[in-house]
Amino acid sequence: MGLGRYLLRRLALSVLVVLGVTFLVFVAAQVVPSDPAALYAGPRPTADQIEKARAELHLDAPLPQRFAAFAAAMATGDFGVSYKSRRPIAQDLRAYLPATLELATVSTLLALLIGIPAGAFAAARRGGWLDRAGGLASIAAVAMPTFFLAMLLQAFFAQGIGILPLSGRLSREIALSAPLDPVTGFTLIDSLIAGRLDVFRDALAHLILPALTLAAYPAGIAMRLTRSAMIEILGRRHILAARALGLSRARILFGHALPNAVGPSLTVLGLSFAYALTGAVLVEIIFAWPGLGRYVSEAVLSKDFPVIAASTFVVTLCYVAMNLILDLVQALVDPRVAL
Amino acid sequence: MSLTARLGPKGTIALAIVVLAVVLALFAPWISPFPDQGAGAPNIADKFQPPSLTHLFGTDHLGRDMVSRVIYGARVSLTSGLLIVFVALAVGLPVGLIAGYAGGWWDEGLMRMTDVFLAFPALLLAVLMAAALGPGLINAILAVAVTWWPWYARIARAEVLALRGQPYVEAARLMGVSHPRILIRHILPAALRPLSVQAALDVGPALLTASALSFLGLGVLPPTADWGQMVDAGRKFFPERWWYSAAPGLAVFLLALAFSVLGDALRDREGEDA
Amino acid sequence: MKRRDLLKTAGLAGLATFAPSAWSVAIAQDGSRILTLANPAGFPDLDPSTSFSNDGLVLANVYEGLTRYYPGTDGGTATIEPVLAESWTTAADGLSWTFKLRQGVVFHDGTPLTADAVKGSIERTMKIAGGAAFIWSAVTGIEAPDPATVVFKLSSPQPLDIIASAGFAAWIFSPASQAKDNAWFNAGNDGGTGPYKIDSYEPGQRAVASRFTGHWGKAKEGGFDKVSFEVVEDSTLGQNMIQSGQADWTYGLPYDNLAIMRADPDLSVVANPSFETLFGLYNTKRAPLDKPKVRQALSLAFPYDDVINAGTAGLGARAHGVIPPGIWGHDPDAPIPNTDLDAARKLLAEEGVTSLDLTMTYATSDPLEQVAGELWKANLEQLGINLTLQPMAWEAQWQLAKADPATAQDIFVMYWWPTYVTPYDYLVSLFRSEAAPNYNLGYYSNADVDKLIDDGATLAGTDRAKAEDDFRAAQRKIIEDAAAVFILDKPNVHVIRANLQGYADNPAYGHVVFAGDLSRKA
Amino acid sequence: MLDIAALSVTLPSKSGPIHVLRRIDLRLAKGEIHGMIGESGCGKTMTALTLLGLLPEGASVRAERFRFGTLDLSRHVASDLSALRGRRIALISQDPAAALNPVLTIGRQMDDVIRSHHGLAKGARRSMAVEILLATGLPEPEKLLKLYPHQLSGGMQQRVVIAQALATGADFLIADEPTTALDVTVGAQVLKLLRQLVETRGLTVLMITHDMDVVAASCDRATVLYAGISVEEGPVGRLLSAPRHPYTQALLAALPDAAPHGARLATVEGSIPPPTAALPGCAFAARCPFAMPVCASPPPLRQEAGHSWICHLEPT
Repeated sequence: MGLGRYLLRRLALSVLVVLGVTFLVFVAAQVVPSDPAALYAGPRPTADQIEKARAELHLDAPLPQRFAAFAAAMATGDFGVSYKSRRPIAQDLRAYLPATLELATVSTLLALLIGIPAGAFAAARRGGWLDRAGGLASIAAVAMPTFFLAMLLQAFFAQGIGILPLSGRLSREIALSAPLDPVTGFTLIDSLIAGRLDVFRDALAHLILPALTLAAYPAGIAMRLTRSAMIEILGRRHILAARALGLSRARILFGHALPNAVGPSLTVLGLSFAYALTGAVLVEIIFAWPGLGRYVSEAVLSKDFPVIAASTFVVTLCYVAMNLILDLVQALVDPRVAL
Repeated sequence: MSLTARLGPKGTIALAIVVLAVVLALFAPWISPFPDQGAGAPNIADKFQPPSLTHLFGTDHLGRDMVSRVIYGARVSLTSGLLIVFVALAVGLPVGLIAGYAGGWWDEGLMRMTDVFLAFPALLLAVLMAAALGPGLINAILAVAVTWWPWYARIARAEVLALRGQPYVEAARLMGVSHPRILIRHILPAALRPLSVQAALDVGPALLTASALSFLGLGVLPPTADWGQMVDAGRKFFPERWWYSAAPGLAVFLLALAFSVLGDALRDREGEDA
Repeated sequence: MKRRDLLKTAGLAGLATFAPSAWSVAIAQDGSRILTLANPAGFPDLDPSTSFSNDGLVLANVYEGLTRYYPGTDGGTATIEPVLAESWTTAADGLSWTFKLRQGVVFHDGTPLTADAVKGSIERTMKIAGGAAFIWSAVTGIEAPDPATVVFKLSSPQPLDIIASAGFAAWIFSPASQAKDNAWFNAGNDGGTGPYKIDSYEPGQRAVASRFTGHWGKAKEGGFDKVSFEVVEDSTLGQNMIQSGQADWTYGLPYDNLAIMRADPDLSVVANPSFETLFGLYNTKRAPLDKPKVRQALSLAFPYDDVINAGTAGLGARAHGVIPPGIWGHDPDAPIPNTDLDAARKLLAEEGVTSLDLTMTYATSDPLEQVAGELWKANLEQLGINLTLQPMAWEAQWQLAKADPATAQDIFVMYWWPTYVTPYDYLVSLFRSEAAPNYNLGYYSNADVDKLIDDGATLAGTDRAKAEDDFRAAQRKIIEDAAAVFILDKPNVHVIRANLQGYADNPAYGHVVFAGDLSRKA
Repeated sequence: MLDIAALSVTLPSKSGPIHVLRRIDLRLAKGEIHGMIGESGCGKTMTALTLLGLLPEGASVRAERFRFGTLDLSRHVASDLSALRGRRIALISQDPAAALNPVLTIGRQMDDVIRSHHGLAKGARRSMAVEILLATGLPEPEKLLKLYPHQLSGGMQQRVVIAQALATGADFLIADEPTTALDVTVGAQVLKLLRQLVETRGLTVLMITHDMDVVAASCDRATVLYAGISVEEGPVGRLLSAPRHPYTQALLAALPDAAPHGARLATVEGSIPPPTAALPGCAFAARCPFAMPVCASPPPLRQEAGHSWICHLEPT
């Protein structure tokens, strides 16, 4: 069907989905009982300050007109101002989104690095001690509540033996003595760009606990999915043929079986990234990680709709973009899928 | 073959834990050592008692016995876990069936709608719904179910697509059996099998999401015992008074574990080895 | 810096020692010059004209007002200290105030402090009319006859010296910054005269300020070169930072953990009364709460002492009406009810109320309000009254109450603290009749009380003693009417490192630290 | 080249030991294409797996005599055989499409085999691959290296599978039903290729099939298997024209071209005895038209000019 047409169709679908989500948020804004004017007028506004705010936000304009303005704002990326903090949302998103994306990426990588090899080895030595232990660990990881795991990790590694920082994204010394100027917003990358290895090490240390907490659930899923996929693959004839040709166990496992498991692993990658994007709310609160999750949960509790709308829009964009990329990678990796 | 044999050792233990949780939830007033404290009555005199013989898991900031609170908490967590999955199935299944069976515009429309709900960040949608509906158990359950049904719609659709091509379906069609009858009599039972296994596997994560909601203060109203809220309340006193968070946290973990293992055991017995 | 054994109790095995975390070592090297303040809430708005929340902590160190209010210590009379204004006089009719400015004061951008700068600052605040700008509502005009003199013209007599000492909307900032917009300030820029100037600001994380060498005040020996205002919303992290020495000052920690910190030689727990009081407004518009006797019965059923013990570990003080001690107009011997379930049952019987369903709303994030609700619910159950506890986010709770009294909550539990130090602020906002309720969320309206409040307001500028009598009479009427259950005056509890010197709480400026007054023992 | 006497393989299972191979005698001379024929389930593939040392865990392998080339493996058969796998013995799988890894290019799969058997540099490995692919009659092997299995026809896929077998350097090939998955004409070409390779490279091939035509077309000698027992063995010509063992006769009678035109095909009633059953006497007795009471005892080995079979019947 040609790469171009496939891309076009998927893009059209994605736009449709994003529009749907934006509309859903806008509807929620109307349905949920809230008085944006009071929120916008400041912490303890007087009655007339609220009236002034209502006019300023032209809340009394007819619904379709407001949706048009709302959709236009989303499209142009000028998300306007938060009702609560009156700060331009785009500015906050530029600070918070990379933090969440960084955490989501690292935790997803961690989930894959732990889950997939473990699943592969468990499948290779099915019934062996690794398979049973791995099976139990994966179920435990899936069942473990994130907020509880976060507390345990914090108590043990940070407060207990103190080898890892308790919270935050960078140590305060760096922010005080020589702050890192954000280029991409990803501290790991920025520190490398600035060539500051101390900052890189510090950022990495701050990432470990939250990323590990966030990676537990997807790692469990990754392991279970990879294990079942590999078991099926290892039973196939071409694996038997490869063994008959005298190839070594490791070469067969990683060279022949694992490439076939790329498909299921990609779905796991998609799932754990999506989970990290939205599941991070709890982890961000406990580890004081200045990410989108915390920013949005506060906005939801105080019904700060521009922030909710903008963040949801951005998260949905990431989600849809990631799905698109995953499908493309899947097609490229698996030659049988003709685009 | 008896049920326990069918489920294997791990499955039986998991089933035992689930049954125990159900019994605890149903007969909480008679089982818990301090029923009134479990329901919420404060008892300031022995505030923050460490674990002892009378209070196996110590007491909370209002002196209430943690064991009783956890037993009463089972009511909320169990009901929310099961109801979320049930409501999600009740919504997702029909959508998936119709989309898969009808195909064409129906399929495209329903599936795009499902995508919208799937694209919408799950916990955010749940928190938004809970904020909109206000706190309370039923609202929290609806809020989480809203983000959960799309998964079941997808699974149901995949099953229907696979089954629609089956000869016995075409045969029924040839004999003039009406579409709805085919759907309900032939396709639904076959689709239910993998879905029920998935549902059993999902009760654990469902009650975790519900307890995450109450962790954010959007679950049941105090003083009703709720594991998520108890872990949150205990967090401030962690680690000095570790038992305040440990008891409910462990309870959530055990119940979720039990359901997952049970789901797995059911899946294995179904022949698809996951 | 000695690390104390954090985990005394059996607790999680193997967690006994607390090794010095590798990450705070850097603090020790040049730490002595940095003051770290762990603030449990963010800084929503750093614009001096519109700031009206926790940002006061930062602004109080970066900007200065004309005067500063110091409450009298243990019964002594309050004093108003000169800051940017050296002296001030008021006309006989109280309708004009003249302030003489301190000489040699320079803004952070080097421009000198002039009368026009003061005039421009206050006028910008009044023009934007955001935040606490309403404190200047009586000001009709500001003149600057000469660079060192500022004259305020008022429409009605007002205690302008106290108003000028307010913690909000009273900051003076440079003419250049007066032209800037809200976004400029919130990007981490400042136009103040204060002892510190803002270096950097990461929203939701921290603001960093460094010493302003051109400040008119003399620097304290051993004072701080830098102040780091950290946003630490999670109390577990806050507690860990203060105990591990990563923070020098914090508050908002659970009261039940204070005992542990008091036992720590490196820390000292500073607790004294604050101007913040906790109360529950009864919905006087909905039966049966429209009957005073029913409200009095509910107040009699409230477990005051239990809440103080369980909620504030005994640090809170019984509230004597809505005006806390330390503010003029406080009434120490107001007739407040004590917990007496039998008396409550008698009153309910007189009103023929046998069973009742009530809803109490409070802030989700506040454990003290939840404890008050749960203990009260237990007592009310013995009277056959079922109290539903409804935790809500502040915005949602406030909007529900403002919508329609008939469908709103029965009891609205909240705190109140004054914009500036006056009993009028409490009474007019919470108990004066309002057509559309803004903060009078019990919808209480009583003509006599309204008159007393208004008279007191006009007299406050000229005859403060007479004004106090009017405010006290109004409060007595409110207590008698049981318009609200007055629970407790929230204690101001700060935990600081023991080696900090010169620290003193000033309840007029809630949770604010004047870093310029502090130093660290060598 | 290969000399096996009384090979037996039993697999453990919950419901008692499974006698997968009861008693197999097999002799192959170097350069010979030896057919192994029998109904499905008679142990053909299991014999192949045994020779490749690919039996599942816990299988017990015993043989009175087991010599491969100069090696005597009779004591610990299984472990020795797995050492030979891919080095001296290689497999040509049945369904070529399934035998090739769908997500790897032909080049990569050839390179894998060559790299694990010959310590050659990349360039040398590549030219060796090309040379072998040419030897199997594949056009423009250079282009082929970049293609994926699904882009090749069935015949070409089978040639690649054969090329892989050759690439191991093994001189003893086991071809497991190489033509079943191919249509007749392509199948014939593959058999011709095998014959060519045997002659040019001095290979020895064990041809496993259920199709008599394949045996007739390409094999020098053949062994007939029934229920895990080698019941008859001999040169193809004699076997087809004058089968001695009743089972072989029944097999040949079942072929369409053997029966007169339009007549019903002779079928053999009953089915193969289950592997769990112990068979003291002749395994075919239950279905043998000439069954006699003496058949309950183990049938004697009879030989006639290089043609041997086990049966109580006196040769007529």
